[in-house]
Amino acid sequence: MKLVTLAEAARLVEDGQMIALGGNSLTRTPATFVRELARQKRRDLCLVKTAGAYDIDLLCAAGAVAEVRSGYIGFENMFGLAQAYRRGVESGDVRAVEHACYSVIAGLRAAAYGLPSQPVAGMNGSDVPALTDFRQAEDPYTGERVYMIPQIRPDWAVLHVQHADAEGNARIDGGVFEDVLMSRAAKSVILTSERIVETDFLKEKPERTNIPAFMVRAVVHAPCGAAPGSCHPLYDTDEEAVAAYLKAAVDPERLRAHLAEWAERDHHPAAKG
Amino acid sequence: MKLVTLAEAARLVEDGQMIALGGNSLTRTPATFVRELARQKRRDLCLVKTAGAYDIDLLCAAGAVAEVRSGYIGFENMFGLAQAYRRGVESGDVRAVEHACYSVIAGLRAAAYGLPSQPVAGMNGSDVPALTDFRQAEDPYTGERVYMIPQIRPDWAVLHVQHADAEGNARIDGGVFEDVLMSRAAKSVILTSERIVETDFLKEKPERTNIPAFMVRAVVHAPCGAAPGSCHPLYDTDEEAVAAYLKAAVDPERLRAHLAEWAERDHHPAAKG
Amino acid sequence: MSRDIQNDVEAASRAADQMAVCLAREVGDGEFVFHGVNSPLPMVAIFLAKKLHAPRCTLISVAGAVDPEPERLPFSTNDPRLCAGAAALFSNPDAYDLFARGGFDLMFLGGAQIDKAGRVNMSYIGDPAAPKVRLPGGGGGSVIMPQAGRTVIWRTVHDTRTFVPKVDFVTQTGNLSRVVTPLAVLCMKEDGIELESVHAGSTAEEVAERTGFSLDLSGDIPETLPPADEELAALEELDPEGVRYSEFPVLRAAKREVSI
Amino acid sequence: MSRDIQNDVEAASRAADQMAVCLAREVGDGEFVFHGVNSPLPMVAIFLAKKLHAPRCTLISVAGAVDPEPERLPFSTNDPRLCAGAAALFSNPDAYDLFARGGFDLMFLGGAQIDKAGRVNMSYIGDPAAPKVRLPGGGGGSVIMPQAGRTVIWRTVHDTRTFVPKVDFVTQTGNLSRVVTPLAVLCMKEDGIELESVHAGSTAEEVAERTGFSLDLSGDIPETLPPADEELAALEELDPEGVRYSEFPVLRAAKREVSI
Repeated sequence: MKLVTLAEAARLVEDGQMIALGGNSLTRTPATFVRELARQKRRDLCLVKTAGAYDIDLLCAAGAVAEVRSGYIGFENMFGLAQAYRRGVESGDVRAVEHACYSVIAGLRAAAYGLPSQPVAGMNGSDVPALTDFRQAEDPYTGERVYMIPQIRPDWAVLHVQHADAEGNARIDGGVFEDVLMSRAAKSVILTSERIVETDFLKEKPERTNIPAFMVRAVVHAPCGAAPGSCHPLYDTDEEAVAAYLKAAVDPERLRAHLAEWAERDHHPAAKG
Repeated sequence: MKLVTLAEAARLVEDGQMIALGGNSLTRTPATFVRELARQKRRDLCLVKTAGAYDIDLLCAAGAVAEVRSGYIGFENMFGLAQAYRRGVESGDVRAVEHACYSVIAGLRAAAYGLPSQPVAGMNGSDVPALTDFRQAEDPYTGERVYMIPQIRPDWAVLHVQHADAEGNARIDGGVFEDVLMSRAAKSVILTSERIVETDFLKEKPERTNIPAFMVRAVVHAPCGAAPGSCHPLYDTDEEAVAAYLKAAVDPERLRAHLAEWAERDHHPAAKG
Repeated sequence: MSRDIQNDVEAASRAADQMAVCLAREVGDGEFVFHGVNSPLPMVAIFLAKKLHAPRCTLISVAGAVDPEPERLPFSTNDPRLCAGAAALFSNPDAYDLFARGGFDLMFLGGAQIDKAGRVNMSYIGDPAAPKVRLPGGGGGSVIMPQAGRTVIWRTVHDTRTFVPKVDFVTQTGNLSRVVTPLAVLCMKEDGIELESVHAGSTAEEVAERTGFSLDLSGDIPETLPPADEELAALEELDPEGVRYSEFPVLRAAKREVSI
Repeated sequence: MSRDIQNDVEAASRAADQMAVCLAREVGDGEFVFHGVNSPLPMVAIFLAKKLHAPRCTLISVAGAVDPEPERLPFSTNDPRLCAGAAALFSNPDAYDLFARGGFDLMFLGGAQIDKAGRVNMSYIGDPAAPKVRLPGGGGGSVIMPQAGRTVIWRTVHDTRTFVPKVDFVTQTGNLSRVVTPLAVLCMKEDGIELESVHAGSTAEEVAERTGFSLDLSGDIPETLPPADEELAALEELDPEGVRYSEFPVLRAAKREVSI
């Protein structure tokens, strides 16, 4: 039984640890979990994500972040830049480790494959490798010089899914993005899940289980756990709530209010563990 | 519409090409397709598979094979060694490119990732790298020396699946083995399928589509297309038929009889294209 | 709404339609094309191309599906509704791998700064070590741009802050084909970016003035083929909610005003 | 059945039971263990361990599932029926990756030749360039053996063709813990493989004679702990069809004779 409360699961994460966050942009991100980390005042986290928005920005706004390794952090046109992330980087509080989405994937692959680094095609002509100190190796067959991305081995992959059992077997509906890879690259996995299902439900179609229980340390029952983002096919992005967050993010007082306002929903009564 | 007859699909494969064969050992292998290649007297093929049995052995028996890249070729205890493969290698007719299953996977990954070679952990102390000329590269971060497996980019991945539509979208039930990776590594894919389904059936659960149509050149309707091997959940291995094959494989005349005997089943009337 | 704002709104709407049509014309039938996050105009353009001249192009989007058939186009270009009607999902790692093995003919990328040499900045304004502005980052751009068959950059402002002599940081470069803006279509030549055509309502001189590097205006610069009636009708049918307008601040503001 | 054959059958059956039990005892509770293709004894042993002392061990098999609960054990160890009752499938590339990042405590591997230094040949008898016998190959062995927490080799014949001074080809080596045969349990010490215990019915001298490299017999070599009644009962319940016997030619022949 790995089913625990949100507060218990968030306490597993220690200051200074590296966390890969599942989902993409405003889609199926572990928003409830991220808010709880902020409420618990976690500090000095290193966040890993190909394309992030609310999750990364909120933790930056809360002062929880030392470093972000990502390809893209921003809200889309409707909302604009990720202001808290931007401010954090510009002030020097947050170290932006410049990546392409694919180099994040390569770094995660290196970890998943037990390798010190993983080659990646492309990046020719870009200033990204020099800035981030991506080094090249010579291919021993062709002599070609290829960029090697150093291993990214997060302490935790925190993933929001639609279905999980109490042991941690998880099924994702819709796009998986980098979630499956993150589960393999990380030392352990924390799941938040829309539904807690019987294991027998997953046994009917074991092909659809994306994450096997043995990789998972904790499971939290978190209905609407990706809100204000979307979670296919259950709910769409709540655009007003995202806009409200963006106003809150610029001011510590209003951010506290935002976190407090969501606390009741986040600590869902069903999520007792 | 990519639905064609077995004979038409097999004619796509040219002498001397490299083919990755899906499934594993006696499970979900493209047996019908392999027999048709033998009947069409294809020559000088290079076969790629982590763990093969009937499929590789039959093509060796038929004189269709120049090279095999694999980690394991053999029948299990009930049946013993793959005699035709063994004979081919021992006589020098077939070049055995010694691999571990994982180095086959690494070579396929190199192709799928557009890389000249892919590092692989392990192999320390083994004579395999020296025999096969797997070279090392120095990791640019740790200085560690890692074996790099050169790209394996088959001309075709030939995969037997349970469900495919006429366009080539395919769903696999049960273990996928290296099939999904092979579909990405190969230049193109030929599918044989137990059932030809409506595309709408796959649209209900697009998460379960393992191979998207755009990768696929041809689809063959091949009920029992993995026999005498198994195809979950439809049929188990026909042990008597495997034993009969092993007797036939030692003699060209009896092999011809084996191929003729299966021809009627293979050219299933439903498989008109 | 004041007369001035109304003029701006009309100009921006025309520019958005012209840009959507120009981007759609880049898509060849049978080609493989990808769009990423925050890419409303390319998304609309690809569906427009599929509807008109490129029915057999294959779209893979960051939302994770192959050739989806969404009931309506969402404003977010990685909205999960963009997987609707697809027969196969396709994860982002899978899509990036397909780029890496040369499987895409065409990619649309944004650019905060673009220079004459066709280099694109999506990362930092100022010194990356102490940036004036931290931009979102290039997403997959730095690996995609050298790998895509060709890349088309779109940008909804055309000014000397965007088109600069030298970008502050090269996020991505390579295989640049064209740049589409509200004023013009530029194209990559041997010696760098040049003006290819100017949209109705602007002039080559205006474009040159609003471009921070030199353009060769000596030849005959044609007018961009304006949207055909058929194109406009298809666009309206495809995108009745005006997703293509969402990249223009003046149109977002106007929409808010109208809805109030 | 002749008296001689009957004696052979009884001896082989006892050896198979002893080997299954010895292999099962290698599995620690809570450990991660994998078995590959053509591995009936390890497969039976792992399920036996799960039934007895290691209920919380995690089995991932080449058939592609995590902790399956098959109704009956199949003769082929990558039979798809070995995925029955699992809550998650796990592909072979995924399993090899788990080895590569150090996720497995224990692996069982076969060996056609084994030498004193703990090197294992599954590839060639004779010169690999012109082999006398082409063996099946090591499967995943050459990457797995250096990566598994420990490796246990099992072999159903114990003779000087198997245990050789120097293997003709090193398919795999590293992290060798024990070797289990019909006669004995051997273990890897600092200076190479030594005899740990001898099964009932054999002697240290017999083992030494049938081993092609020297074994130190100076100490007290204990008898292998024979199968307990509880172990035998569990084995019979788990494997009524005798999958564990299928690796012994004499038992396969006997089974055929009986079924005729």
